[in-house]
Amino acid sequence: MKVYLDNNATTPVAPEVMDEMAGAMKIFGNPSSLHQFGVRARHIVEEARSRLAAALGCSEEEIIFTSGGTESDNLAIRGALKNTEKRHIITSAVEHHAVHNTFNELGKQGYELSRIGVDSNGVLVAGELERALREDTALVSVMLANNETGAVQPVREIVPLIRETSPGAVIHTDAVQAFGKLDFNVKDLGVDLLSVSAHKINGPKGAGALYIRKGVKVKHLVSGGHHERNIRPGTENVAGIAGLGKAAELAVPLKAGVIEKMKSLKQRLIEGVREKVDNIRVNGDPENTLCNTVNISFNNVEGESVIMMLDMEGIAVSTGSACTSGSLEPSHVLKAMGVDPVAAQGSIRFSMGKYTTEEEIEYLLEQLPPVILRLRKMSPLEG
Amino acid sequence: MKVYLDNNATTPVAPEVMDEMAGAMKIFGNPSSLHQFGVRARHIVEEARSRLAAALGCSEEEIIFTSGGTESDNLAIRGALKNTEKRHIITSAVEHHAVHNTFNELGKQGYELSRIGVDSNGVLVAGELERALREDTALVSVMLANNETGAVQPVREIVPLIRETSPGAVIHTDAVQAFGKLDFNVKDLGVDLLSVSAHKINGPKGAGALYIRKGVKVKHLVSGGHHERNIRPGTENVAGIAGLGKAAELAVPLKAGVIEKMKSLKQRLIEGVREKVDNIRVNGDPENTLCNTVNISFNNVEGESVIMMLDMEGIAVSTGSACTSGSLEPSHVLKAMGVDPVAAQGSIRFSMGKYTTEEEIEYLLEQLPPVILRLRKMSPLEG
Amino acid sequence: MEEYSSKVMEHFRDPRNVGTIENPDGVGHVGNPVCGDIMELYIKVNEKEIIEDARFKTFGCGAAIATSSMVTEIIKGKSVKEAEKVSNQTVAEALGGLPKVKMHCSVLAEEALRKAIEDYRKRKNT
Amino acid sequence: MEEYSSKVMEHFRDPRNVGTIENPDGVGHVGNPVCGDIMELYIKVNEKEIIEDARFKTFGCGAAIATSSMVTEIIKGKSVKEAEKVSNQTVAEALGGLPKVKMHCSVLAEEALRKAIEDYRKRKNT
Ligand SMILES: Cc1ncc(COP(=O)(O)O)c(C=O)c1O
Ligand SMILES: Cc1ncc(COP(=O)(O)O)c(C=O)c1O
Repeated sequence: MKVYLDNNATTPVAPEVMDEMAGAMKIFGNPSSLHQFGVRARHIVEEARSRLAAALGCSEEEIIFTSGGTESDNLAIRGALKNTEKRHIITSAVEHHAVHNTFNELGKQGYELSRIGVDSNGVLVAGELERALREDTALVSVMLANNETGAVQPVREIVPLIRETSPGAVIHTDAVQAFGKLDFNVKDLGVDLLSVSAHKINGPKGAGALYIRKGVKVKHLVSGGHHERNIRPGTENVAGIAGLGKAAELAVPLKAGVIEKMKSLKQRLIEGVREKVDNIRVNGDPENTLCNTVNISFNNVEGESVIMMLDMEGIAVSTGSACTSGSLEPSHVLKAMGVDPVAAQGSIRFSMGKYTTEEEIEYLLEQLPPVILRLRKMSPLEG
Repeated sequence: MKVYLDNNATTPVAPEVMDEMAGAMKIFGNPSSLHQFGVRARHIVEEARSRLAAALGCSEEEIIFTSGGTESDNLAIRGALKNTEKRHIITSAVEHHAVHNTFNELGKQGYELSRIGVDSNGVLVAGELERALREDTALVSVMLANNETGAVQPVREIVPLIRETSPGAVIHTDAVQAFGKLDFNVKDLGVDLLSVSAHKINGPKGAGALYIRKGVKVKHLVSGGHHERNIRPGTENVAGIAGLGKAAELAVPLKAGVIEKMKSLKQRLIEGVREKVDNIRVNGDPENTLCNTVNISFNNVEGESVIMMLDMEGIAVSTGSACTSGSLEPSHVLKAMGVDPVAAQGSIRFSMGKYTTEEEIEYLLEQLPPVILRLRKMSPLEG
Repeated sequence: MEEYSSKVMEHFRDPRNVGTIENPDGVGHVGNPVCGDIMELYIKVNEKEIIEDARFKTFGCGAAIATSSMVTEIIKGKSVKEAEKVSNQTVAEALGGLPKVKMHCSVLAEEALRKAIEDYRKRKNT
Repeated sequence: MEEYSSKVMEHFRDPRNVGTIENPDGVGHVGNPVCGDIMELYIKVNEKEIIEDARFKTFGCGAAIATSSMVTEIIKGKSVKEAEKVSNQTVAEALGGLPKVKMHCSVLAEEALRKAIEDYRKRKNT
């Protein structure tokens, strides 16, 4: 049996999306060309734009297509800062590396950073943010939901705080993990910039978008032709964009009750592990994490070996984020939550997707306890 | 009849490439993940890397995947400059906007630019380059073949000149148009950095690569995870990369005699137009332009109206580069060649592809003369 | 680029009133070939100040040709006074709109019309 | 990340000599759980200075477990002197190589072995 529980790393491409992309690949014109081949390709891009706009609750002109979540995050933050002289920027301590490392680099370039802490559940401490806000704050970037723990951040709540104290600040949120798993729309959130990535919503890898609220200015990071209103030059990834549009349409939250289904699987997963494995800690408050994400520390074992043993049984899970797999540093997210560093070494993320079944969770619950037992028997940390 | 003669704007995706991508899309894991889903996706990326390396004549570690030619050009130029204090940079007057506009921006940021002119055939004047080279030149970027005229630049010849006078300079070439239409390999060329794009070689749009010669340093433009040796973070566009790899394999020059075939079609095209339409000028020396590209100025008519009328007959051609379609500025390339500005307004690029047939060229030669005649009858510039 | 309306395409495909008028009563000549657009508008005006005939020659893009064609259609049969009220907006609207980057073509058509009427007045008064 | 060799996978799947030795002649304890790796190596040495038994307990990644297993296999039956010559390179090679980012695991195994032998010598001399 194959059980894929690593949907926060990436998701299977939906068959509908594959069909859409196969169709788009045949319409091969360059969307910038004047002739009919070009016009047909342009239609594909614009149809995808309107699907994504509908899913996010914004207008078409507010969508810029990119090569993925990482580029969207960088374009948002670096591109917005190109339009201001202000040098104070704020983020949370639990951002994805695309935001986290961008802030690190900006810090080295002379920007003044405030990094807001989180509580033991991984949720931003709003009071700390309030104290950090200044009149000359240029930008605030706080993710909508965390990739490692699924913790949902109070973005909607902090927007008015920011607007009050730092009326000139641009507000960005990385919604790469929230999109399709949390019911939101950009107008309600009130943010200026919002990043999404296709491959987290059963779309293709290498396609993403940035919502840019009308009136907010973002300058391109790379130069070239006039594509995407000169904010993102380069011939458009037409098939990828078509896939993103279709995936967004399919993902509109609550559609087909996927979220409800995942919630009940999540509850079963947590209960099952609690029942069958002792000496664990569930990281994050299950009531305030994404419907699909469970992060558990298994004391006295190391995460990679758990992944490998489960992999031998056909089960795919992960430690932190996929892009640090094979890295030696423990997760900055769990560290910020105050998780004991040794326990953090044994933390596993189970992330479900829209194709996850009850059967698969039961299979996991069968296979997991002996794996932990075996590794604990090998562990010098066990009594 | 549909005749696509705009292959320098973009090419039809080869059926073999579509199959490759459809297969890759099913292997949906994240290449950074440790489990078997991830390992299989990693294999796809690495197989594509070795195909591309074979086609370019370099080793796998010298290939970095990007989202296209524009990003490759920007990454090459901006990324290399991040590793030097030197501020003098050189380029040609006929680069694609991805390079041209990058240099413009660097100029605004305080870099000292030398822009080397071309002769009436659009070929770089090597003597002018020689005079511009300095000991403190940081970077030289000269394309391998031009997108508008197909003019092949003497890159191989200028590399030793540059090495002699400016031993510290990084040498970049934009090979987006040359790849697959010109027989070259990166070792012979001797350059440090070389850009390619999948959609110009019957691959997908939104995938490209940068060759980085071993030992040459390029710093990432966006921050994120450790993908692509931290030079290009972001989850890999696995399907697009697979498509690029397959397209590169199929494109290896001279394979299947495609270049020879195109050369003879090109000759027929030029002869046919010369025979049937008077008052024209072939831009560029046909002996030193890409096998697939013909650029002709039709005096006293304006290019867009030619495109539109041919489009009504099912024929796709273009004026300059696709990314400036709809722009009002005349081509900087033709201007640099000293083409009369009015004649430049009536310049049409015919660019063939590997699927172009003799029949299609004959159809063009039937349809084109009456279109030019009709527009000239409308033109106040005709006597 | 935005697309052309079907009306623009219709006038581009089959432009009305192409050509010149022998012994015209007014000629408007505008534009610059370096910028990619030249329009010449010829009018024939009868003694009742009605524009009896209008013709054009244009070097330019699809929109330039379509606006030239449309402006001749609009003014034919109109009095000079009425024709003077025709603005670039009128032409663009009659064409079902123009892409933003092509609005300057309708401005050119308006200018050509003004110049032709000016020329007509000058000739009349001499 | 590069992939593990099949030998690494074999030793990870089925590690040899897991456990402790009662009354060992030497114990090596290395690593730090915060960095994600701890190894404990136990040896039993007979009067001919031959390592009769070797066992390990490891907290760590796949490579850490496989190198622990491999090092015990390598030294079993060897004299202490011979065992001293076993380097991290030896272990890595015996495993068919290790991904670059995992080479430190073989270093850890070497260190655990050195410490165990040191400990054995110390005990003997007291
Ligand atoms: C929260 C978050 N932000 C950004 C990214 C980066 O997106 P991408 O992989 O499309 O570059 C990811 C996923 O990798 C993510 O989980
Ligand atoms: C010479 C040249 N360089 C760069 C590019 C940009 O490549 P891409 O369209 O993949 O961004 C193109 C094509 O558009 C080109 O012709």
